[in-house]
This record gives sequence, structure tokens and C-alpha cells, in this order.
Amino acid sequence: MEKIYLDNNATTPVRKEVLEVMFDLYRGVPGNPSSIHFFGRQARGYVDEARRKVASTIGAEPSEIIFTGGGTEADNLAIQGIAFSRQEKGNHIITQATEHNAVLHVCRFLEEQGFEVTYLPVSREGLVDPAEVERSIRPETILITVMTANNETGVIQPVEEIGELARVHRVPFHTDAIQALGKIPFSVQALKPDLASFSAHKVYGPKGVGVLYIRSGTRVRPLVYGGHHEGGNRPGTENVAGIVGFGRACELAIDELETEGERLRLLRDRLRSGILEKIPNVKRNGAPDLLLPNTLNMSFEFVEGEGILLGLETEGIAASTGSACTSDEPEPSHVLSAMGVPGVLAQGSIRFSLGRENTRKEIDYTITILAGVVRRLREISPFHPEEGS
Amino acid sequence: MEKIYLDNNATTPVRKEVLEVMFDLYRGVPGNPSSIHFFGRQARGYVDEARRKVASTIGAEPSEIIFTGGGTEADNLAIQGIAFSRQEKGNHIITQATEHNAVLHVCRFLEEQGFEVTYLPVSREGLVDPAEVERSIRPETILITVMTANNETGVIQPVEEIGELARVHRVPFHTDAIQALGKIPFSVQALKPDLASFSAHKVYGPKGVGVLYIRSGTRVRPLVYGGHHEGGNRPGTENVAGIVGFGRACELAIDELETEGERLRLLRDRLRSGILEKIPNVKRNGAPDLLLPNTLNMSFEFVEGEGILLGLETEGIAASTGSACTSDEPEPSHVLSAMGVPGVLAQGSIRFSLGRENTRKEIDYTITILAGVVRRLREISPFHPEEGS
Amino acid sequence: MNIEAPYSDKVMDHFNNPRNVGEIEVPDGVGMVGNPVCGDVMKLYLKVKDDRITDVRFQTFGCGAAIAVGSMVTEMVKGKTLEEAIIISNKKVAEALDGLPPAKMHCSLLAEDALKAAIEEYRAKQEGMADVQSEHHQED
Amino acid sequence: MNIEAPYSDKVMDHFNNPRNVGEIEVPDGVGMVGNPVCGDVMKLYLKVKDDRITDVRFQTFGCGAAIAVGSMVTEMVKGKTLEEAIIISNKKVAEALDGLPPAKMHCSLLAEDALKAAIEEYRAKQEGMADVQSEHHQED
Ligand SMILES: Cc1ncc(COP(=O)(O)O)c(C=O)c1O
Ligand SMILES: Cc1ncc(COP(=O)(O)O)c(C=O)c1O
Repeated sequence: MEKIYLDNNATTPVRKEVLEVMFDLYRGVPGNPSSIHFFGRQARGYVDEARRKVASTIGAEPSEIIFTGGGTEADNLAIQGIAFSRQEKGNHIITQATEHNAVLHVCRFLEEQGFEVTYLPVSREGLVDPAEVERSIRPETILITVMTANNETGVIQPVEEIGELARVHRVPFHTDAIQALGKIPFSVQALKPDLASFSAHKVYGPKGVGVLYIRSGTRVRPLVYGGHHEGGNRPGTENVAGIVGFGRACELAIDELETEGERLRLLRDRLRSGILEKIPNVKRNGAPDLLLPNTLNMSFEFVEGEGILLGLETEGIAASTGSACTSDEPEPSHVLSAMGVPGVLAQGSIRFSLGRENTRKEIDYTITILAGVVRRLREISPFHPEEGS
Repeated sequence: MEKIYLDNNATTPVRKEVLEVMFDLYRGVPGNPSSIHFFGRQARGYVDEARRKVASTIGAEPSEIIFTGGGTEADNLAIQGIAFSRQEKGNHIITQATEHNAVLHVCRFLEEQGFEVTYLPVSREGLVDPAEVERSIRPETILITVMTANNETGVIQPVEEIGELARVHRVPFHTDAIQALGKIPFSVQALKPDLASFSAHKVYGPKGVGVLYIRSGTRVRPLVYGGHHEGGNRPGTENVAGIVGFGRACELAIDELETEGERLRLLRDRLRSGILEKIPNVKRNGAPDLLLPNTLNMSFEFVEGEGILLGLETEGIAASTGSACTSDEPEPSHVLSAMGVPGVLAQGSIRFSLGRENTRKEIDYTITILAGVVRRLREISPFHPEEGS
Repeated sequence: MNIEAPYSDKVMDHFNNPRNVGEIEVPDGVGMVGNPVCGDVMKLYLKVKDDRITDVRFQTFGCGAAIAVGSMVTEMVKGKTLEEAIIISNKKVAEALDGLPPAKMHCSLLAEDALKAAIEEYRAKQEGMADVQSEHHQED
Repeated sequence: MNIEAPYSDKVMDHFNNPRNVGEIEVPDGVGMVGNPVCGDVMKLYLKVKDDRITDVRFQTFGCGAAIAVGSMVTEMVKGKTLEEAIIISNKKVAEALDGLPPAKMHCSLLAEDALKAAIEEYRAKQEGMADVQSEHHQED
């Protein structure tokens, strides 16, 4: 059975062109970039080239790009890094309720460390209100962190306004742009954040490589110590092949941003219309006009999400309930809860996140299968009005 | 020109068998191990299998293996992790002078955070005295960290005795075993450390993947936050291919440990004898009987190390002056200085670290070339007694 | 290699073709357990005659395991006496399904609990009726 | 791809075939600068006639760049007057070598400094001799 992968916000397959450069490198460049001999200089040359590619993708200077061991580490380096380096200036951080755990859990850790965190609410559409951000700013505010786009719903936040406010009030601004990269235009020239996080495996690059953009002049306290690597911000022998893979993935993502974005938007809209047409009692989650082009989050009344996923899986289709998380967390998605989606409905929510490899045929097949699965599960459900009353 | 790589302690080329499994994985397993669908479960299965392989290589339980983004991160997670999770118990840490920067720089950071660190001296041979470790233990000592084998000299520390002392005094014991893995037998059953660090790229695996062994029951404070991954000790989407590569590399290293260790020891001894025979005024660094089989560190009087390296490079040979570090650190090696090697002599020291790909022919060629380079540089040197007086 | 299947073939069979789905119009006992906000709810209906379960139906809002255990428990109790039925533990249900993943063992509790709740409801009604009957008797 | 060479061909040429290596038995001026513990030392010997450098030799303990700048500076000053020589900056030496990597620019200072030190030593000796001569004169 051909499998259909509709979980590209969780991770993307490494694309062929990226694999090629990575393997050429693995085979041909054995050096440590810190070594001064030719093997080392060759490795250094590749890392520098990748840094230039990532930088130019987001409109930054190469010196503003710090490679990390993933997106989670990039978020941590930004948030812990600013918090601990600015703790004499103040102890207040502003964020919002639908951030990824790589932001929320760091904030909770910082609360244990004596920082105060304001978690702003979002509207039913999933949006933060910039006016609320501004009202929350205090003299002791040392960081505002608001994601560019949400991983579960695809909702795009008003980060330009928030960034502008942050600048006016001279508060450093970080944005988790991990889901935005390669899906919508993103430029530090336009947005002017002080820090921004990225992750390779969301753009058809390898897992375990991230980037933190740090605006020149902004200082963060490192998470780890041990050497001069990445300007001392992230010591440790560089993951050369992974970094080079990220560089190549960025380059390709930018080349294809418009055409692929448009293709995905059409496919996604087709999936949405198909579902709404074939399946009653379905609710869409997230501001319809402010969504990543590839993401669709829908709640199916009366049924539970994992049951839907298993039904889809039986027919070879992989999607997800919210973010990639093991099922040992029985609470409904914190993102949908924050948007006011009632618990039962949140439990019946599915995220479809499309990617390069998806076709129209796959989408049409998914609609048909999904309709059958939901119908069958509703027949079993004690809550379904026709069946369960 | 065929190049000769004698810098395997800096990094090793990824071996073919490792590349194969990584490549297969990149092509075939697109999932995020946290996803519950088949793509995710497949990725999870591979990570679990690699974890079992690494665990069995060092005699640990799979649940005691935490994958990190490199050896530096593993050292940091161990040392910061213990320090911050035990800070109410005490604030004193014991380490020694020849540790890698991934340990020393963390200790310096912790000193800034109010911890007290004892840096024990080493003998001229590079060895820590376990009796001194014992004398340094105080009621408020919360961690002892001593490396298993040194990266610059190959000196193997008396970690069994130190570990035994640590146990008697109930102080957690960490060892940086990054250079030991795959070169000498290493088992947590024999050594019984509470924590031990490893890095894939030192055993023909990929860069950017490390392991921290954490004895069951030992708690560390994480460096980053954001999810349940690696038991919450190291959140972030797993570098699946890198982890699988590390697992395979461990398996192969253990299979070949004895034969390859013996082969390297013979080659290394051949290099040493050849140098001592052909080049006058050379000093060996490090306890001759307590060395990694692949490592040779020698000081060439009257000449400077980088000049030697450039001379070797001209003939296609890559070695290093001490650890892989860019030349913006003009101080002589902290390792050799700690061993009492005078500054001028330390400046003339070269580390040869052999690996799987080196042959006898390469060693013989290296001896000849090296003799010529050193002779030529001595002719230029103002310090050489024959030429410079 | 190992795409470990999440569930046994038996679980998948019961998920794909659940037995005894639905309601009983006039049940003798009904049990409903779980909390939809946490993900799983099971409702179980019994028809009882002479202390023996003559018919049983279930409905589940929940994951694949929760559906399969509902289906399986109905198969296991049909025709059994209430004494035999009430000692069916969640482990036995899981075993009958050739096991469940550790993270899903809690789902099997749903089946045990829903069954117990239904039997208890039946018994409570019986006692109530017995009381009513004995009251009637006294009145007579 | 780009194994960026660490050094220009010219640096490598001067490293591999350094010109004017060695000592001058009875030099008119000697300069020695640097610190071996930090990695680089240069010693430069001058022979001077009528304020013109007629011979020059150098010795270096140091990296490739340190050796090349020593070699290059000797080539640059030979035959020059002291006035012409003393204004040779480290940048000019580096330029003559087709550049040095940024991390190695400090090595070119060694050459400038050693040359200056040698010229100064020569001048100091000259002044000393002049003093001695004038003293002699007075005694006469
Ligand atoms: C919005 C967002 N932030 C952070 C992360 C974490 O990145 P990584 O998986 O590279 O650790 C993810 C994805 O997992 C994400 O979607
Ligand atoms: C002894 C020792 N510790 C720590 C490290 C750091 O490991 P990594 O390069 O994986 O960050 C190294 C090598 O670089 C090492 O040799």
C-alpha cells in the first residue's frame, strides 16, 4: 500500500538534493572545522558557505546565524539566553498561550527561576492582540516572544506589529519562525526581530540542526560552554553535514516558495472543501485568512482524534492530532484550548499538514477515506445525536 | 597527492557501514519519533534500537542513555545538570587541570554562578593523584569530574580508583569518556560512574551526536526545555539518522576494539621509535604506559608547532598542535602547561592521533617528512644551538 | 525493519469490525465511565435474565484501544452470569486482545469499569424493585 | 569545492624557500622581538654601510606566516637606506606576500618590529660611537 504522509508540520522527509550534498560531504570531508589543516579548512569552508546560504534566505548577515542542535535548542538559547543575560535589567517576559512547548516549557522553567511570565490569551481564531502585548509591557520587561506561525493550526500571528511595538518600547523581540520558514516569506529585514528560531527538519533538511538568528549587537548567555564555536554562543564540534544540508534546504525552499506555496494552498483548500462537503458537524480551527498555506486543522464532533488517526492509518494515511506528541498526554491540545475550543471538540481535532510530495489524488483519496472513518466512529460514539440518542 | 590524516582525536571520517545505515534511514524513514502513526513508530523503533546498541556497548541499560547534540553538550548536561540539581546540597566541584574545554569552561561558568571548583594538578606524566582527589572532598562537594582519557596526550586517568573514592564518599562521579570510547575497553559495569559522556564523531560516526550515560536514579537538571524527548532530559526532535549512525558505529567499534587497538598501538609505537631515531632533541609527553593506543604527543625543541604542521601539510600530512582549536588562541596548550612542559617546548608540540585508515607506509612516510621539516625549521630558528649560536 | 505495529491484529480486528455496537432500547443496566475531555468514554448496556447477561451493547468515544476493549468485553460477557461477568478484570480483556501497548493499558480499565457500572446499576435497580416489591408486600 | 588555502602561493614560497636565513657574524644592528611562549620570535641582523643596508639575515621561531614575513622583509630592505627601510609597515610586508589571513596579520608586525629594533640598535650604537669619538676628540 502506498502511504500518504499528511504530517509535514511534525517533520518533513529529507529531500533528494539535500541528501546528495550531505552524503558527498560525509564521504569526502572528514575534517573538524576547528582543525587548521586542509581537512579542517575544507570543513570550515562548507560550514561558512551554509551559513551564507541560511543568512541570505532570511535576509541576515552570516555572522548573525548561530547553528544549534535543533529548533528546540534555538528557542531555548533565545529565551534562556536573553533572560539570563538581562536579569539585572528586569525579570518580566511576555509570550502567548499557543506557543510550542519549546517556548512554553522554557518560560515555566524561568518562572521557577524567579522570572515572571505573562502568557497572553488568543482570540477564537488563535490570534494575539498586539494592543494586549503593548499593555503588558512593563519597565522590567526584558523579552517578548511570539511565534510567527503556529504548528498545530497554521495561524500566522501579527508579528510585524508586535515587533514594531517591541522596538518602540526597546524590549528585545524573539519569534519562533520554525513553521514559517519555507512556507511563507520571512525576512529579518522586514520583521526586524532581535532573535528568530529555525529548524532544518521542517524544510526538508535533516533533524537535529537548528538556527538561531541573533541580531548583531544582541547578547545571549550560552546554554553550553566549551569553546569558541559559533562565536562562543554554541560550543561543540559542528554537525558539518547537517549544517550543509540545512543550507541547501534553505536555498531550495526559497527558490520554490511561491510556486510550491500556491500549489499547497490549492491542495489544502481542496481538502478543506472536500471535508466540509462530505462530512457534517465539522469545525475549522484558526483564522481562515491568516494560515500557513499547507495547514488545516479541523474538529470532528462526537468522535475522538486518535480513533480517526487509527482509521486513517488502516488505509495508509498519516495525519496527527495537534503537535507530534506521544499519547501519554491525555489532555486536549493546549493550542485549541487557548482558542476556546471545548475539550470534547478539541479531542476530536485533526491536523493535516501538506508537503512537497502530496498530490491531488492523495487529497481526494483522503477525503473519501476520512468521510468513511468519521461515519463509522460516529456510529460507535455515545455522543452522536442520530446514533446515540 | 594522497593525503594522510593523523588527526583522528579531532574527528574521524564517518565509516562506510555507518553511512550506509544513515543513508538508508534518510531515504526510507521520514517520520518524527514522537508521531503516533507508522512513520513515527518506525523512526521511534530505529531510535530505540540504536539506544540498545549504545547501551550494550558500555554495559548500560537503554533507559540510562540520553542522546544529545554532541559531546560538548553531554559534558555540559552532566556538569551543569548535577550542579544545578544539587545546589542545595553543596556548591563544591572537583575536577582536574587537563580536562577538555567542554569541562573546564563549564566549571568556569559555574564559578561565576557561585560554585567553587577545585582544579587538581597533574603529574609530569599527566596523571591525577587519587589521594589528592580524596583530600579535596568536602561535605559540600556535589560532583567529581575526571576524564577517562585525554584528547591531547592520550593519557588514561586512574578513573577506577577515583570512582571508587567518589562512591565511598557518596559524591556523584562524572567522566568524559569521549576519547576512550572505541579505543580502550569502557564499561559502566566496571567503572560504575554516575555519568559518562560520549561523542559519535570520535568513533567514525557523525558529528553533532553525543550521549550522556546517566545512572538510573541520578537526576540532572536539563539544559533545554520543551518536551518529553529523552525522558525530558534533552527535549527536541531526535536526530534519528545521527543516532542510528552512532548506534552502528558503537557496534563496529566494539567488534574491532581489540584487533584495531593492537594494530594502532603497533603503528603508533613505530611512529614514536622512528621519530626518536631520526630526530634529536625530542621529548615525549604523557605517561608512556597509560596512553590510548592511537595517540602520540611529542615536543620538538627549538621549533614552533604550527610551522611544523604547515611543513607537514605541504607534503599532504595532517596532524595537530594539541586539541582542535583555531589559532586565535596563542597560549600554549593548557594540558601540556599543566604537566609542567615549559612554554617554549609546549609551543613545539605535535599530536599525532592515528585511526582506522592509517597504514604502515603512511607512518614511514610521515617519519621521513617530519625529520626533514623539523631540520629545516631548526635551521631557521634563533634558538637552535648549532644554527643559532 | 521494525515498524512495530501499535496494536495486535486482534485489536485491529475489533477496531475495524467492532461487535455489539450500539444501544439497547430498554436496558436492564447501563454503565457510562470516562471523561471526554481526557479522551475516552465508554457506555455499556445490559439485558439480564435470571442473573445471566442475555444481550450487551457498547458505545465508545475514544482511541482505537478504547473501541477494541469495548467490543471485546461485550463478547466476553455475553451469556455469562453476573457473578462470572463482574470478576472480568481489565487485564483479562487486554489478554483476550493479545495485549495492549503499555501506554494504552488504561483503556482496558474503561471496559472493566463500564461493565461493573452497568452491573451495579442493574443490581441497584433490582434492589430498588425488591424494596418496592417488599414494600408492596407489606402493604398487601 | 573550496579548500581555501590558508596562505597565498607567495607565503608558501617564502615558507618553503625562505631567503636570507641565518645570522651575520659581526652585525651592525640586531633586533629580536616576540615571545616564544606566545608562539613567535623573530631575530633580524643588519649590515649597514653609508646608511644603506648592504646585508640582512633573519631567524624565526614561529608559524608559517611568521617565517614568510621574515623572509619577505629581508628581501624588501636589502639595498634600501635606513630611512627607506624604517617606514616599511607590516601592512606593506603582508601586501608583498599577497595578503595574510586576518588571524595571522599580527605576524607581520613581527617583521616590522624586528626591523625597527635592528635599525634602532644600529643607531644607538652609532650614537654611542659618535659620543665616544667626540669624547676622544676632546681628550686630544
Ligand atoms: C513551532 C515549533 N517550535 C519548535 C519546534 C521544535 O523544533 P525541533 O523539533 O527542531 O526541536 C517545532 C517542531 O517540533 C515547532 O513546530
Ligand atoms: C575529551 C573531549 N571532550 C569533549 C569533546 C567535545 O565533543 P564534541 O566535539 O562532540 O562536542 C572532545 C572533542 O572535541 C573531547 O576530545
